[in-house]
This record gives sequence, C-alpha cells and structure tokens, in this order.
Amino acid sequence: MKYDAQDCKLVSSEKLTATVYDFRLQNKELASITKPGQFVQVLVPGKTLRRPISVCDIEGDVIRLVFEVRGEGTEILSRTKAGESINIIAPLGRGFELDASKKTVFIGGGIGVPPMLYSARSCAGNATVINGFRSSSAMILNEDFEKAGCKLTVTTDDGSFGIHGFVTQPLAEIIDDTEMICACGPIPMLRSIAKMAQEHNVPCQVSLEQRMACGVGACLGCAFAIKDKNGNETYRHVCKDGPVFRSEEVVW
Amino acid sequence: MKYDAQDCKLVSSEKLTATVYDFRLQNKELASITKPGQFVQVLVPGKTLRRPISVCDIEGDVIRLVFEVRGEGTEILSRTKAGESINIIAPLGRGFELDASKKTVFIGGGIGVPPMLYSARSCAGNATVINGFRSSSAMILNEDFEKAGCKLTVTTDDGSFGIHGFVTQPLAEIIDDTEMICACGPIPMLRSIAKMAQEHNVPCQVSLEQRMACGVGACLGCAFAIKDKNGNETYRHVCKDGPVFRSEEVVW
Amino acid sequence: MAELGVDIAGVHFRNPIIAASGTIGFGREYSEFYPLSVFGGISCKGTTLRERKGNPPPRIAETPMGMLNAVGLQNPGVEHFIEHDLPWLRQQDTVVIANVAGSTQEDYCRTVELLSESEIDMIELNISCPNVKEGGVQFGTSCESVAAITKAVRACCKKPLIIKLSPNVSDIASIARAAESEGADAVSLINTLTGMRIDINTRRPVIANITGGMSGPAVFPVAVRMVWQVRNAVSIPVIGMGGITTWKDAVEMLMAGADAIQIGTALFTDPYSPVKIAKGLEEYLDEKGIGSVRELTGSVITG
Amino acid sequence: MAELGVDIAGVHFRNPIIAASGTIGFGREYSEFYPLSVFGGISCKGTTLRERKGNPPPRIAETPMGMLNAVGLQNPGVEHFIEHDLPWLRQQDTVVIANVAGSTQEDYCRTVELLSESEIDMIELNISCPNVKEGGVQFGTSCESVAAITKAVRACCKKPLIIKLSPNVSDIASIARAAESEGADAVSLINTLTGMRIDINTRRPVIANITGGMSGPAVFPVAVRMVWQVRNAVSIPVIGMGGITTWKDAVEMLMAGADAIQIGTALFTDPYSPVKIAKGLEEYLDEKGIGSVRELTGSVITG
Ligand SMILES: Cc1cc2nc3c(=O)[nH]c(=O)nc-3n(C[C@H](O)[C@H](O)[C@H](O)COP(=O)(O)OP(=O)(O)OC[C@H]3O[C@@H](n4cnc5c(N)ncnc54)[C@H](O)[C@@H]3O)c2cc1C
Ligand SMILES: Cc1cc2nc3c(=O)[nH]c(=O)nc-3n(C[C@H](O)[C@H](O)[C@H](O)COP(=O)(O)OP(=O)(O)OC[C@H]3O[C@@H](n4cnc5c(N)ncnc54)[C@H](O)[C@@H]3O)c2cc1C
Ligand SMILES: Cc1cc2nc3c(=O)[nH]c(=O)nc-3n(C[C@H](O)[C@H](O)[C@H](O)COP(=O)(O)O)c2cc1C
Ligand SMILES: Cc1cc2nc3c(=O)[nH]c(=O)nc-3n(C[C@H](O)[C@H](O)[C@H](O)COP(=O)(O)O)c2cc1C
Ligand code: FES
Ligand code: FES
Repeated sequence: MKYDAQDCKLVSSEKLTATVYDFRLQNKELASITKPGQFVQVLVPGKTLRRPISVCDIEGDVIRLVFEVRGEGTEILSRTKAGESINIIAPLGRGFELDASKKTVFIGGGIGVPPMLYSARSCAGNATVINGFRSSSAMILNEDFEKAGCKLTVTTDDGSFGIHGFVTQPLAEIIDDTEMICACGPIPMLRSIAKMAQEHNVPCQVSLEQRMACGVGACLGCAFAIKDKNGNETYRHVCKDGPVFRSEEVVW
Repeated sequence: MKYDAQDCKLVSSEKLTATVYDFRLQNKELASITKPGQFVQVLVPGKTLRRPISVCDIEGDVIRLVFEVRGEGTEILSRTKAGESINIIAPLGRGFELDASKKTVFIGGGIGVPPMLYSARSCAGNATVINGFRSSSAMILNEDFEKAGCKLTVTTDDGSFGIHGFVTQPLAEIIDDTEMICACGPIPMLRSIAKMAQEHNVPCQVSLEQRMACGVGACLGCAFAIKDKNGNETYRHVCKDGPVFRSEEVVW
Repeated sequence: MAELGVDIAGVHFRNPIIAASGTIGFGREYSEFYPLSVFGGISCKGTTLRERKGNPPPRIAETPMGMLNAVGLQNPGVEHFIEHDLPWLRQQDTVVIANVAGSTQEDYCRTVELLSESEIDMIELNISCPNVKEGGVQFGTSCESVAAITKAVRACCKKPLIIKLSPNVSDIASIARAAESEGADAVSLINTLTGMRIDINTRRPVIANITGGMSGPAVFPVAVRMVWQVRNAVSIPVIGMGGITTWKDAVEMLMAGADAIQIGTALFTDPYSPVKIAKGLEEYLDEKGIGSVRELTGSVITG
Repeated sequence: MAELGVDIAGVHFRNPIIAASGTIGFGREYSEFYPLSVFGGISCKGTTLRERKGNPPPRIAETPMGMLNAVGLQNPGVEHFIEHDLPWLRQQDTVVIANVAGSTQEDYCRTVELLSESEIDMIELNISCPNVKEGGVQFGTSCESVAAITKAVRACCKKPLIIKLSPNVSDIASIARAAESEGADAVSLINTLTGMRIDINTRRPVIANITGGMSGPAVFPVAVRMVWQVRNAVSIPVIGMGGITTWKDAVEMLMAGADAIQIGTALFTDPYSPVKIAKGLEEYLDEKGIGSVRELTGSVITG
C-alpha cells in the first residue's frame, strides 16, 4: 500500500493561536508509512474537494496536522470535535530527501512551520531550525522543535520575539556551514532562500503548494512550472512529483 | 410584526423515538405571537432551502418543534446541540380556527401529531385527541396531551398499543357528538377524515404539506389545488393561505 | 462613505441590489422583514397579458446548493398588477421593474403597451419562459428570435427596456448582441438553467412539470462566466444574477462586468441577505478606499 | 443477485460504472486503492495526436458543490499512450476507452486511426474542448459541426465510437441526433459546463485560463435533464454523467435514460465512491426485486 483513504479518529484538537489548530488523528496503518514532508488530503463535510494538509509529525499511531483557518473548508474542519472521525487520503507526495548525517537547516515561514517538525526531528542531531512568524502572536511549535532536539532560532517580522527580521538573516550567518536546506513557506520567502542557496552552492529543497483535486497524480490539476533536465520549462504535479522539489528546478 | 427571521437558542434537544427529535427554541418575541397550527421555516446549514416544521407547542418564551428525520436536511438539523443557535422564520401561515367552547376532535397521524398539541391545549376542556401511529415504537407525546388536559385515544396500525386500527375507528364513535375536527397527517388519512366529516356534516380543518421555498407567500412555490367559492379548481399556497384549509375546499 | 448608487438606462438605483423576478412576488411579503427601500429596485413576479394559473405542484425541489422551480408564471395578469400592486409598490421608495412574459409576440407587445402607460420605472422582458410559440424552441435561445422579439417590443415600449437572457444557449454573447442591436437598453442574466430530478422511489420527476429552472449558488460560476462574456460583447448596461448569496459574490459579479445585480434564491435561504449584501459591499468599498461601486464593474484583470 | 452487466455498442461492461475521462488519468494512481476491475470500464485522460503541455496553473477551483478545471488536455500524445499505458491497462480486467481530443478534424482522424490499430476497446470523442478550429465556436456546439466531425471520424474509426457531448448548447437533443445520424455508436454526456470565478482580492480569475469546466453535484440536475432529453431523441446507447456522487444519483441517472454512467469529480471527494455505488446499486436492485440494472434505464414515469 502506497496510500489509502481511511477514517481516523480525532484524538485531540488544540487551538495554538487565534487561527491555527493542532489535530491529532489516530491511524496506525497510515501513520506507519508516512515520511517527513508528505501530506494528506482531508475530506471536509459539505465540500467537493479535499484540503491538502502537510503532516506535521508522527507520534506512534498518531498523525499530527497543524493548520490555519484560511477559508470555509478549514473553518468547517476546525469545528471537528475530539472523538469524531475524519477521512484522509494518506500519505501523499514525495517528502524531503534527508540525510541525518548532513548539517541540515530547516526553515519554516508562518504556516510553513508545521511540516518541518517531523522532518527536523529525523535529522535531530544535525538539525538547525529557523522559524519565521509575522509576530509573536502567530508563533507556534517552539517547544516542539526544542523537544525534538533541534537548535531553534525564531524571527518575527515585527520584532515582538526573537530576531527582528526575516529568516534569511540568521540563515546568512550559518549558510556556509550548511550541507542541506529544507524550506516551506510563502513563495517570496522560498525564492529568497533558493537564491541564497544557489549563491552559496548549498543544495536546497522547497515544499510548494498548489490547488488540488485528486491529490494522487491522476487529474493533472496541481501543475507547477518546473525545469526539466535540459532546463526546459514543463509542468510537474505538486501532489505526486512534489510537494518537495529541488529549488533549482522551480520556475520562480 | 407578522413574522421575522431570527436566531433562537436551542435550549434542549431530546430524542423521542429512533427518528423523532424534540427541540425547544428560545425566542420571546416570536413565541409571543405564534398561534396554534402555524409553522416555522428552519435554516439548515449547507442547504439552500429552509425546512418547514409546525409549531408543536409554545411554553412561555419557548417554541417547541418536534420533527422526524426524513432526509438530509432534517438529519443535519437533528445534530444541532443544545446551546447552539438555529435561525427560523416564524410564525408562518394561517393556523387552526379554534373555538374553545366547541367540542373539538384533534386528530394526528404519525408526524402529524406534534402540531396538534398547542392547538388541543387551547381548547383543553373541550378537546378530544385521537393520535394514530404505525406502532408503539413510533408513539410520541402521549403524556404531553394528557398533561394538557385532553382526552386522549391512541391507535396503532399493528395493534401494539391502544386501539388496533386507524384513527377513523374511534372518530366514528364520537363524530356525531363533535362540533369541529382538526387533523394533520398523511393525505390518505386526511381524505378519509374529510369524507367522514362531510357525511356527518361536521366542519373539518386539515393541515397540508407542500414543498416550500420562501415560506411567506412570495414565490408561489407551495401551490395546492383548492376549490374557490364557485367550486372552481385554483391554486392556493400552503405557506400563506394554509397550511390549514377547510377540508371541503381541498381538491383531494 | 462609498457611493452605492448606480444608473441603468437613465434610471437611478440607490444601490445595485435588485430583487430578482419571481422570488419576491410584488414585494408585500418581504416588506414585513424590512422596508423595500433596502433594495435599489425590485423586479416583480413575471406578468402576462391575462391571468395564469401556473403549473400543478410540486413546483419546487432542492438540488445540491440550489433549487429547481417550475411555478409556470402564475400571476393575476398585467391589468390586475397595474391596478392592485403597482400603486402600493410606487410608495415603497425603490425602483419598480415589471417582468413580462408571454406566449406570442402579440401578447408581449400588448402587455408592454399597457405597462408603458403605467407608472412602472422599467420593463424586463423574460424571453426564456417555456410554453411559447415556435414549437418548443424558446424566444430566448436563438439570435434571430431574440432580435425579432426585441425589435417588436422596442417599437411599442415607452419605458427603458431590459432583455432577460436565458443561460440555456450555446453562445450568450451573440444573443446579447442581438438584443442590443435591436434596441435593448440593458440586458439581465442569467435566468434559470433547465434541470430535472427524479424521485427514485416513485420514479416520477420531482417537479410535476418534469423539468424546472435551476437557481442558487450552484449556478453562480456559470452566471459569472456569462456576465463576463456579455460584458465583453455589448456596451449597454448588464445586470448580473444567478446564485449571488453573499457580498463577496456580489463583488465578484460586479467585477465580472455587472452594473447592478439581482438576488433571488438567496432571499429564501436568508430574507435579510439584501441588507447584509448592501452592508458588506459598502464596508468593502470603504476599506479598499474605492469611491463608488461603479468602479468595480468589469474590473476583473484578465491580461 | 441482480445482474449489473450492460452492453454498449457490442462491448460488455461488468457493471454500468465507468470512470470519467480526465479524472482517473490512465488508472495507475487509483489502482493503489482497489483493482480497476471495480469499474465496468475506464475512460482514459483525453489524448491528442501530439503531446500537450496543458494550461498554466491554477487549473482547479472549488465552487458551491462543484469544481472548475482547466487542465487543458495535458497528455503525452496518443502514441505514448498506446505504447506505455494501454498495455498495462489491458491487464486490469476492465473495459478501456480512449478519450480523444484535437484542434482540427485531421488531428482527430489521425489519432483515431492510430487507436483503431491498438488494443483499445472503444473510442470516446471529446468534441467540447476549447482551442479548436472554427474560431472559438467549438466542434460540439452546433449540429452541423457535430455531424461533420462524427462523419469524418466514423470513416476512419474501426472501434465502437462514443461521441461525448457538451452541455453548453441550446438544444442537446438535436446535437445528439446529429451524432447518431452520422454513425455514432453511443453518446456520452455531459462534459463540463463552462464557468468562471474571480478572486476578489487579486481581481484575477481563479483559473489561469480565465474560464474552466464545472463538474460535480452542482451540475447533476442539468445532466439528468439532458440525458432524459437525449434518451427521448436517439435510439443508440446513452452514457450519463455529471455530478453523480451516490448510488441514488446513479439510479436517478439510469432512470432518466442512461445505459451506463460515468463518475468523475466524485472520485476526488471519495476515491471509494465507485465501490460504494456498485454496492448500493446491487442492494437496491435486490431489495426491489429488479433482475437487471438494464431495467432501470429510462424507467422514469412522465405520463
Ligand atoms: C501540499 C500542501 C500542504 C499544505 N499543508 C498545509 C498545512 O500543513 N497547514 C496549513 O494550514 N495549510 C496547508 N496547506 C494549505 C491548505 O491546503 C489551504 O490553506 C487550504 O486548502 C485552504 O482551504 P479553505 O477551504 O480554508 O480555503 P478556500 O480558499 O475556501 O479554499 C478553496 C479551494 O482552494 C484551495 N486552496 C486554498 N488555498 C490553498 C493553498 N494555499 N494551497 C492549495 N490549495 C489551496 C482549497 O483546497 C480549496 O480547494 C497546504 C497546501 C498544500 C498544497
Ligand atoms: C407546513 C408544514 C409543516 C410541517 N411540519 C412538520 C413537523 O412538525 N414535523 C415534521 O417532522 N415534519 C414536518 N413537515 C415536513 C417536513 O417539512 C419535511 O419532512 C422536511 O422538509 C424534510 O426535509 P429533509 O431535508 O429531511 O428531506 P428531503 O427529502 O431531503 O428534502 C428535500 C426537499 O423537499 C422538501 N420536503 C421533503 N418532504 C417534505 C414534506 N413532507 N413537506 C414539505 N416539504 C418537504 C424539503 O423541505 C426540501 O426542500 C412539515 C411540512 C410542512 C409543509
Ligand atoms: C421561484 C422562482 C420563480 C421565478 N420566476 C421568474 C419569473 O417570473 N420571471 C423571470 O424572469 N425569472 C424568474 N425566476 C428567475 C430569477 O429571477 C433568477 O433569474 C434566477 O433565479 C437566478 O437567480 P438566483 O440564483 O439569485 O435565484 C424565478 C426564479 C425562482 C427561483
Ligand atoms: C479535472 C478534470 C479533467 C477532465 N478532463 C477531461 C478530458 O480530458 N476529456 C473529457 O472528455 N472530459 C474531461 N473531463 C470531464 C469529465 O469527464 C466529466 O464529463 C465531467 O467532469 C462531469 O462529470 P463529473 O461531475 O462526474 O465529474 C474532465 C473533468 C475534470 C474534473
Ligand atoms: S491534484 Fe490531481 S494531479 Fe495533483
Ligand atoms: S413557499 Fe413561497 S409561496 Fe409558499
């Protein structure tokens, strides 16, 4: 089994900020085959399309999803109560290619932070994490990353916590001592990181987003412009070929 | 104010049978102007059309609705939890014309029973109630009618409680001592009652159902064939001209 | 505070929100909820030369995020409307639009002539109703028939004339151009999409008329597309409708190219929707610093 | 136990449930969920003579109880399909239908010729795709163009030929008759209804292609209506689709006149929907004591 659609019991629902929810879903089978950087497609009652959400962490039988309420779908989802059941297709996509022996910097921006937790833990000894938030009120998962044994630096756009500025500032200081960068967040952030990585010759993987229908590679809905081996622009699919791509492949 | 659309707090939700729910909604203003036999239009989240439900009873500030889960809309509605809010348009339609000094027989069949409670109570001293059910397992509101001071007879189709047979059996025994009949239930039942009433020259009012959109008389959706003064067939509207009609007007 | 007023064919509307024909009757029932002046205008129930009984029930069915109706133009006839309903409507401080249907060109013309002598503000020609001449092909589904009926009615119409278009067509832009070229002052769209449902227990259509007209949120993407196509095809005002439920939908429809909007089915879901849409529209404009709702019309960026 | 098998143009389907073109690719991804033999057949992703890149993203948007897509026929070309996908598909124990699109009549014919020499079971001609000859008017929206393309393809097609109809037309019955008269072995409908959404924050269309095709439960009543109209207009088999989500929808579509059904968007909501529909259909037939699913076809009572 590569992936499957199954019901999961919502073990707990926690509100991390005014708009961000932390769901723990129980499903032994699906949890056991999920790799860092993969995602799930969540069925939302009353909605035709599922919502793609990255796996934040795997805790034994439990798949942890941390998501922000952005529109109607995530709003409905956020009202699910512990004990109720949620149908997901999981695990989906190609996650991060990680080598625990390499000095890896994990960078998350905003709601791009959650997908880095499971990934960073799996490189724990060698993982440096830089998480950027708008403001301290939007900050999530600091303790989780620390508990996972990662060196954590936090930046905020408004200086209300940690470094005042963008994730690229602390990155600049350590990039020459870095063997791999993994990043997830808004496109402008990923673009700057990709540029820095290229300039410093550090391999970089980025996790991208696109609107999805099937989530498994059948409908060709989630196209993203990617350069092929010969540098020609072509469409690849975020759900199957991604969501993680090598940053130099991406047509920014 | 004749009617309005307002939010009401669901004070309590009780399950009366496997498929029948008893909702108490708090709204002083709307409760205070509701008359026996009127109905409300209930907003169901995710549905375009509201669902018409008769007022079962008024208890001070509380509007009581008793409804059966028939399709998707009533299913969603049944899952509303006490404390949550429900939007209704109320009170709607022309209820029963009652005269507490007249010997009135109230007849309910199945889910046609609830609308008779408020009506029967308002004629309490003179109210005889005949309620028919499929089986004892579908029986509802017996104690409520008794508490309301009504003389109650129950029939069941399968004989599992009360009289084995249809509501017309006990009606036959008392019809000649009856000054008014009010009935609500399936069309075949109403038709038989109407026929008996005519034969015995007893005035009879029936509460009808039709699919509705606006609920207030604007869309002309809820047409029912009714005879006009000259006996010509015309369309009247269940939501505004009804739901209660004189049985001799109805084109059966 | 942002300006919500719009002008369509020389008629001023306090705001761009018009009640859609057939969903608000002649206004009386909804005036229990609020003064009808919350609407820029109201388009009355479709009226015909003579009284019509309408279709047998059931006339209504629910569909996923929408509904079907086949009311069948039940109405008391245009003279009754002019005598009994129009005087009251005139006092409600909103633009009053008569919606006219007919079975023959002559019927349309005679009805419009009677209305031309009345105090009505505008006439909206419903050329998408079933049961008409031309053996089943509707007045509204070919360019030739749209041009012909528009021309005939224009000749006898002394009021601003809106042609209401059917979405059940291959090429809405050409249809709109046909109406424009024969003198329509504005077009409104979309009328309902023809649909059908079957009760699998009885095996009978859910609507006695077999087919019905679909409206509500389900049709909104089709309506937005057609309004955009028509906006790019004609230069007369476009009144957009079909599934508008929230102020966001209203903004979207305006951006697609509508000068004003109509709301129908949303009234059933929430009678207060016009009030909420007007409020949301005003707040949106203020927040964005847009001076007038007119600036939204056709502002979609497709380049 | 009730018989679920149906025969369309001489091809036997284990059950009347076919995966709709473009929603299941070439089947591989969904074969992770279940053997593809749960389907009576699968209609493959639209294939063209040469490889196509498809449209720029975003290609997908959600709408009330539906979705828009403008994938733009991204596919590796018919030869690649025949070489790389068909052999695998042939082993999946289900009827394999090639869905063919093109920009010119010659493209269509050449593609069909190549497929005629392959092991494909049937060909479904998609004549409702945008970007075609005739300056914007689609192959599928006039009787003349439908007749012409059907005739041309029929002449070079050695496999059973299904013509897939667009719902964006004034008169679906005439279109279906045009296809039948030029030798179509079956018709399938509906393809997507053209729709549009605008992101009111960016003022840009939600779909990069500006308009997209609407599918899903929202279009179901339109699909049922059109299948019923087509069933009454032609005597070749009709394959019904558009918004089918549950076994009840399937029964309804069959009653309206479909000999078989396709399901597309429902796969996205629930990949297991074909399994559930097959089970529901069988239980329904058994419960009602109906011997074969064929008895449902066109059984709606409209008298
Ligand atoms: C691979 C992947 C992983 C993701 N992981 C997370 C996560 O861990 N936490 C989190 O909060 N969010 C994540 N997102 C974004 C999340 O999918 C969207 O925020 C969500 O779909 C919005 O749905 P909505 O109904 O609230 O918004 P609406 O705007 O109402 O949604 C309308 C439609 O657009 C789609 N859509 C809207 N925004 C996005 C988006 N950014 N990306 C893709 N589709 C979108 C929806 O899925 C839906 O189909 C991820 C997206 C992708 C593609
Ligand atoms: C005036 C009036 C009073 C009513 N009072 C009660 C009551 O007190 N208790 C109760 O249990 N039921 C009552 N009903 C019936 C109730 O409205 C329907 O059972 C309910 O609408 C079914 O909705 P659904 O979504 O569960 O079913 P679905 O079949 O999924 O509904 C689909 C559509 O059909 C309409 N519909 C379905 N059945 C009926 C029906 N019998 N009458 C009118 N519309 C229908 C729905 O409103 C909806 O628009 C009343 C109906 C009317 C007209
Ligand atoms: C119950 C009902 C009755 C209607 N009657 C008419 C009518 O008489 N004349 C007309 O032009 N349109 C009529 N329509 C169509 C609406 O005016 C409108 O075009 C359509 O419903 C789409 O808008 P909506 O989705 O906001 O309802 C009717 C619609 C409904 C739902
Ligand atoms: C993402 C997507 C891609 C599609 N691609 C094709 C295609 O290539 N060829 C075709 O004939 N139809 C295509 N369709 C249309 C479907 O086959 C079907 O006609 C339509 O979606 C209606 O059915 P549904 O509501 O069950 O999805 C596509 C539909 C979707 C949603
Ligand atoms: S979402 Fe269907 S291919 Fe990616
Ligand atoms: S439901 Fe609109 S008139 Fe009765």
